[in-house]
Amino acid sequence: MTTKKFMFVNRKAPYGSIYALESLEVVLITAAFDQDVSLAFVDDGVYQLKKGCQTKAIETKNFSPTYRALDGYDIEKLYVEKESLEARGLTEDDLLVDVTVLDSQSMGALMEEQDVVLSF
Amino acid sequence: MTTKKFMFVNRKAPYGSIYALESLEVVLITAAFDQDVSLAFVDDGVYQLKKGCQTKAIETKNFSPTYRALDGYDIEKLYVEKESLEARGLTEDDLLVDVTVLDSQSMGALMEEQDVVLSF
Amino acid sequence: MLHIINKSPLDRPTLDSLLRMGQSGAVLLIEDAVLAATQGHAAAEKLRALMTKMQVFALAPDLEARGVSDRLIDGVTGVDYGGFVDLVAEHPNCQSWL
Amino acid sequence: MLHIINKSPLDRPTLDSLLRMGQSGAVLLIEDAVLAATQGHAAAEKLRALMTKMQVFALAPDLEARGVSDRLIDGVTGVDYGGFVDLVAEHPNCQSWL
Amino acid sequence: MKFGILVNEGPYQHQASDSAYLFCRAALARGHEIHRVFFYHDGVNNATKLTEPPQDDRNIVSRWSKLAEEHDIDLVVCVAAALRRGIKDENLAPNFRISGLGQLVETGIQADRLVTFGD
Amino acid sequence: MKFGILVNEGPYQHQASDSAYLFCRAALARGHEIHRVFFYHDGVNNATKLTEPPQDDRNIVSRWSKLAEEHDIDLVVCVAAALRRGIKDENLAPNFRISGLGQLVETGIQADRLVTFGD
Repeated sequence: MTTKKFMFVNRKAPYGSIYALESLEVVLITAAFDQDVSLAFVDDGVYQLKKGCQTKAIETKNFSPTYRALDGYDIEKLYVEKESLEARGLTEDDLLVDVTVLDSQSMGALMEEQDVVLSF
Repeated sequence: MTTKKFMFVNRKAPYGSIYALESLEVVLITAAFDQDVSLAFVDDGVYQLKKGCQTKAIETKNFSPTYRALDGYDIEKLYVEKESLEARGLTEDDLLVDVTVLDSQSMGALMEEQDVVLSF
Repeated sequence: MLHIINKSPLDRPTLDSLLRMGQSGAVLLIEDAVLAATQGHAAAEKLRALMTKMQVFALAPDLEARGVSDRLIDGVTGVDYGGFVDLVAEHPNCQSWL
Repeated sequence: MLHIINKSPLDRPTLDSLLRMGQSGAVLLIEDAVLAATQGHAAAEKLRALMTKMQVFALAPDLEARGVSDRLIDGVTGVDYGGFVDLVAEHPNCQSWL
Repeated sequence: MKFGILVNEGPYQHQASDSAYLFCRAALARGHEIHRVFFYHDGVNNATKLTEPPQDDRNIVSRWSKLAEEHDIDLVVCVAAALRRGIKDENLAPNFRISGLGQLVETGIQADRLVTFGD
Repeated sequence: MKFGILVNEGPYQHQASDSAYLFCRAALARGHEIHRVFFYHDGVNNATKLTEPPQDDRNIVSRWSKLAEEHDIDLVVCVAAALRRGIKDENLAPNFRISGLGQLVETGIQADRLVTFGD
């Protein structure tokens, strides 16, 4: 089967809406199809990777552990926009997985290289 | 029946979503219950009153005429925030009905006086 | 009046709208809006400006869900859902800025 | 790359995100995003900045629906749905900034 | 105190329905009354009995039905919004009823506070 | 050229489904092929046959069914998203089918372009 470059652009905070959770489901399936998968976290999407999320009091499933499991599916290309982190007072240490931090220009250049860009 | 002050705060552009249309439906019913009805148009909500909307090419019902009909239901308190108009390059002449233009402070003061505020 | 804001200040303009129009009373940040009340966040200055005229609260369960409970800025009070109910009851009217 | 934006620049930050990250190619404004391309609008300056690196298009049916067809700023090209299809076909890839 | 609740978004996609539910439960726990929960716009999608979420997730629809059962709460789905979105008696979950927008206005009049949850 | 289409929002509430439909029709008019339309998130709500919009409004659901009929387009509803939101075979509109997310990935691979419509 053809291999294409798929990028998932995550721009929304988790738990306020379902996009982050359902994005993860597509990411896992795309990897199962042996495609070249990248995840980009920009704007409020960077909060999806924040350590220490506890959803007990909102009685919603905590899907943070799934980001930790991505590695096991050979999904290792996680990119975070530097400017988005900074605007939110976050640093790499606040994130629950290893990521590559890129400046806006580099993130944009990476997007241009993709065959398929899905934004959730 | 008790008469309460109902204000409908419209903050969203028309046609990109259904809120403006469904807001109008509640407004008409509220007037039918003989309540004190006010409509506030702020932020992108001011576009709901823009003259000259033509929805033929997007094949969606044009509900602009309903704003013109409000008068017939004795709904006459239409308030538009001045700052919202200005930020969008609009003036009172661009609007399809007579409104009262208020500055932000006056609009906020009017909101405080309400019994029920519905935001769509 | 109790003003309820539920969206991130970097995703929607509701906090700005409230800053312009809000008069007095209190603001409760719920859902993604709680992110505004975290240290180092670009909206923290706006929140401080808001505090000069209103009391500011943030819903603790939503802070916890987003992993930011330990970063609440000074002057913002965390409340649980019971506190949310009390805030609505204590104010003569309320408005959700949607 | 064709960048598609569908939200009002005074309601969502996608135009700002594109300004930061967008490299080249074209931008198509659809749905409420077409409001950005109107004379006197607060976002018009941002759109002009964008034009220094990308071509900017706006979907005419959406301009008409919002009553702003006659206010399109210079340098923005109106296209119909057929033109939307052509833009997608002409560019090697596309991205909807949701 | 008597609360009216307005829910403008469907289940799962946005947090609105979750927040509204948790608010109602907390209000009841405080001894307040929930006069009515009105579902408008996509909020009508909270009333489909066909929903079947994953086992490790909450069932938003049945949670509303159960709350209504236990506390005798009036769950009203707007008929016009529901027809647009395919919610009818045949797929309506228990303890919801379909009625007109007048029910929303009535809650606005009769409740001491009307609290809106949306997007 | 072969287009894949992704629709992330339900009918009426947001313009996404309208925009996607008009895009498909224009693409077909230009002689392109629509490889598949995939409905994800609240987009699955486009597939309920119970919808009954006012007579002066468009019927978004039946419009999709008809387009699929006339141009042999594959309309696929994500099964996991559909179960959460109460879309099942019993209320599925004609010419839609329920399947897995693999169908979305496959369209991404096989189509020349994948265009997303959402909120």
